[in-house]
Amino acid sequence: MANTRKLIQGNKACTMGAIKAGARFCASYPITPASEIGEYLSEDLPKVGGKFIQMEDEIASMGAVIGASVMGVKAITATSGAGFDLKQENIAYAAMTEIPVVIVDVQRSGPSTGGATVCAQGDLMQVKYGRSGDCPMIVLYPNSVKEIYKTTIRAFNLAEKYMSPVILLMDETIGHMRENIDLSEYENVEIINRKLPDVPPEEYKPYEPDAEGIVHLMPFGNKEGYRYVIQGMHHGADGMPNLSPATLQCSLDRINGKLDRHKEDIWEWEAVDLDDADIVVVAVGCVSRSATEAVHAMRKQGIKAGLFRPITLWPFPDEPLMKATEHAKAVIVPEMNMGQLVHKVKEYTRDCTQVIPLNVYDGTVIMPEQIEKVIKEVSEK
Amino acid sequence: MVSKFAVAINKAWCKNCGICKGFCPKDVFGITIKKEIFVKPEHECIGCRMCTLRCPDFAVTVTEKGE
Amino acid sequence: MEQDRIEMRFCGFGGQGVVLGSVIYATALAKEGYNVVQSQVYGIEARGGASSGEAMYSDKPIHHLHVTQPDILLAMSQKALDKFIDTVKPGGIVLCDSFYIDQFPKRTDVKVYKAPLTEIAITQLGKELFANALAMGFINGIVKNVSQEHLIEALLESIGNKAVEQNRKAVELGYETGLKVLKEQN
Amino acid sequence: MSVHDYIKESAFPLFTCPGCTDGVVLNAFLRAYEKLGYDRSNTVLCCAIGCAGRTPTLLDFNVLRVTHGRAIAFATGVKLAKPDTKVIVFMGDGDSLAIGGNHFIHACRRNLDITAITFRNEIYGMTGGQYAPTTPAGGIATTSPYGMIEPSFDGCKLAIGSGATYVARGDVYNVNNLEKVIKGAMEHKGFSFVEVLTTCPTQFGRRNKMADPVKMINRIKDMTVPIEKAKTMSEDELAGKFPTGVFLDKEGIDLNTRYEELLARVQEQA
Repeated sequence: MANTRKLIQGNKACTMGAIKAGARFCASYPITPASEIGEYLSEDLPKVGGKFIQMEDEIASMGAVIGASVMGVKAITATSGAGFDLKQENIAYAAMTEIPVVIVDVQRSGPSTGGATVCAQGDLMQVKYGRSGDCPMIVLYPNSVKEIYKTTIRAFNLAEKYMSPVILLMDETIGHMRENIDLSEYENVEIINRKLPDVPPEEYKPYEPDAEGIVHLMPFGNKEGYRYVIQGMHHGADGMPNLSPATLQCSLDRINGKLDRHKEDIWEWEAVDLDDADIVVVAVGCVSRSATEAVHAMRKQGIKAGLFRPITLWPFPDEPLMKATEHAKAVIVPEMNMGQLVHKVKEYTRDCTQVIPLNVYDGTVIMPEQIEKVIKEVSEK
Repeated sequence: MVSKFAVAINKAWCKNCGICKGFCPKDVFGITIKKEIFVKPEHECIGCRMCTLRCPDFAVTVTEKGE
Repeated sequence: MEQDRIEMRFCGFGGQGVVLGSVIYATALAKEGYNVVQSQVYGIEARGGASSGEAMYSDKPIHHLHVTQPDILLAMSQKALDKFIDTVKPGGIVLCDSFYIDQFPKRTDVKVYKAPLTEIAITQLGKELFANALAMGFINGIVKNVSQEHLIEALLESIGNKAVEQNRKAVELGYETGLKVLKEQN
Repeated sequence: MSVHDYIKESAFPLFTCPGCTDGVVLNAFLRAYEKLGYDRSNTVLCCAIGCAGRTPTLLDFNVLRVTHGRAIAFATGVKLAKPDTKVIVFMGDGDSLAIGGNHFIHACRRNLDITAITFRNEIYGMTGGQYAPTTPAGGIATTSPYGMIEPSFDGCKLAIGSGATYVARGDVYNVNNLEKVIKGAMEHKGFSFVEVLTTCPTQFGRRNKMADPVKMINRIKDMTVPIEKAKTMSEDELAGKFPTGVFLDKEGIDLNTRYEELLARVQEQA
């Protein structure tokens, strides 16, 4: 059998997934450890007729990708925590105006400049809560090079399907890692494109949702004569500014409700040895790989450990987590920060279940042995 | 002499800022005691249309009679 | 293979191309059909100090993120050797460029092979630049975990069309050096 | 067609204060647009926050109204995504010269083929009268109660220095010239910039003894001098004056043209 696997870097896999998903525009600003994404796209987008531009700052790059998407061109930008801070205002704009874009956050150690090449998982809360107002967000969090490729495609699909920005959260370690992977199974992967209006221009209300709660925004520059305003103020179905109580509530319900309503479609998670587990590890991103090894090692020693790994971080897969931890006596949450995911886990586990945080934030990745130690301690109690 | 131009103010849009009156070369516009701008009945509009260009509210129109 | 996963570390000083070396070797291992994870740890030490790249391979899926206990360590500088020698797995293999290293490991539980890689590159290939490709061949001459064909392919893929013949020669020369050292030392 | 065919009558009366001349600029833009015979299906208006930024939403166009200062950044994506689109950006002076200054100078440098119009009313109006980077020396604002001590920005000089290829100034007194320079800007291939002297009777006027909208426009009339005449005047005579007309109209390869060349080159190699 021919060896169809290739050694590919995580950040490269992201760009390959983006192009596969139909992205034809990228605007970005250099920042370690995400810079390779802009570099690869500056080389590869022109080959497929797409464009890359390095904007003057993070804010501008976020604005430019939304501008491109308004014209109907799928667009992506990439940054790291400190740059993500700057992108927030325009990410909120995309959420409010329901423009699909994909934003990659390859995390590094923060706050502030922190450590550019230091692995950390400090942005778990920022990607969801960093913006003003009740701003909805889809955040996906792959843990391998292959999964980055697949999840980038999924990020675009969800963005177009639900008319929402989607954040692809990554770890420095996975972004810079190379793994040999076979992508041939994704050759015919489903690519979703946004729905266009099904009413003539004179009847068109851009922000009138369909039965599924989704708006159909006609790309600007259309020849069919659809003319409307896209703007970040609260707006009614016609898109015009409107601050009436009914409109405000309606607009917040619409942008948040569409994700809530379709959460089961958006949720993705991995279960490792969960069926009879009485000790459940909940981990995301690179830490989940160490957790997988730890769980396998514990099973060999007869300890009933399992792993629940949210791949969709936001909206948080609360019901699946509750089910996964229903019979657990303890839940261990290893993460490379001072405790973020653990709060969500506590919220969605039974009060009688012990939730044990394992926090490493010295820049070293959490190794399987560190998780194994906690599992053993718990199992011996 | 009666002007051959009809001057109209869209009262719903006019904010009575007085710009049309302030720059009219023929004194076509008047102002009431309530500070409301109006078109004088017997005006001598020459159709320069500067009022329509300077009205910030798109409220003034000048048309040639019989147009 | 006796164990689940073989870990390799490539270290030296910044500019010797050890990270690139780890990518090349990982590519060759991938061509062999193994599951491969290549990675590197960045740091201020990457410039001038000890620089390091890593590769892991296995027949099974690899979840591990970083090399912790290398089975094979290539050291291209004294500083890098000193930094990583204690992490080598007992029974592991340590390969030293004796051009830059004169204090060799005192550990008795590892096998040490040495050759003046950089000197060979300078005297026989005309440039220190080729020491990296030479080291790749040297590793393979000792541990023989990839085919020479795959190693050369991997090297050429990563460097493009630059000095193809000399690089190919460097890998071959390194390989022969490895075989010779192995014979002499065993 | 008349300018009224391009406005959303349902959105009128304009939200602006009495005597605010933002609408005068819109009117001049629409006249220029109509004369050029452009197609609205090929046009995107970009704007952002503040009074000037809101006005285009009342026009019957595709309008992308974005975050404060970022209109040019969004417009960059719009223009690169669909190069045949006519993009006109409407900004306030704070929008373009303060918070959005970085985007402004880089769009000039790139010679992005869009038209940017800055409404220079010398104040932050919508937020309640704080000083702008254009507030004149000594000008009173809610954040300069003792008078403005900072020098002000000249948008035209900034644009010229940053690489724009068409730079002009108009004002709301000389509305025919305003229409002419906006028309010239839209016809131009490359980054075209028009700085328009406008008036804010409510926030600037009232605090600076000019609450009367007519008085404010007369001030603009006194402040401006045609470029041709300015060339004959001494530095002393020009102090405090704003030359109006076209400062610069030169050819230059715009970003999209360069990009199309790049695409052709890359795809030929492939």
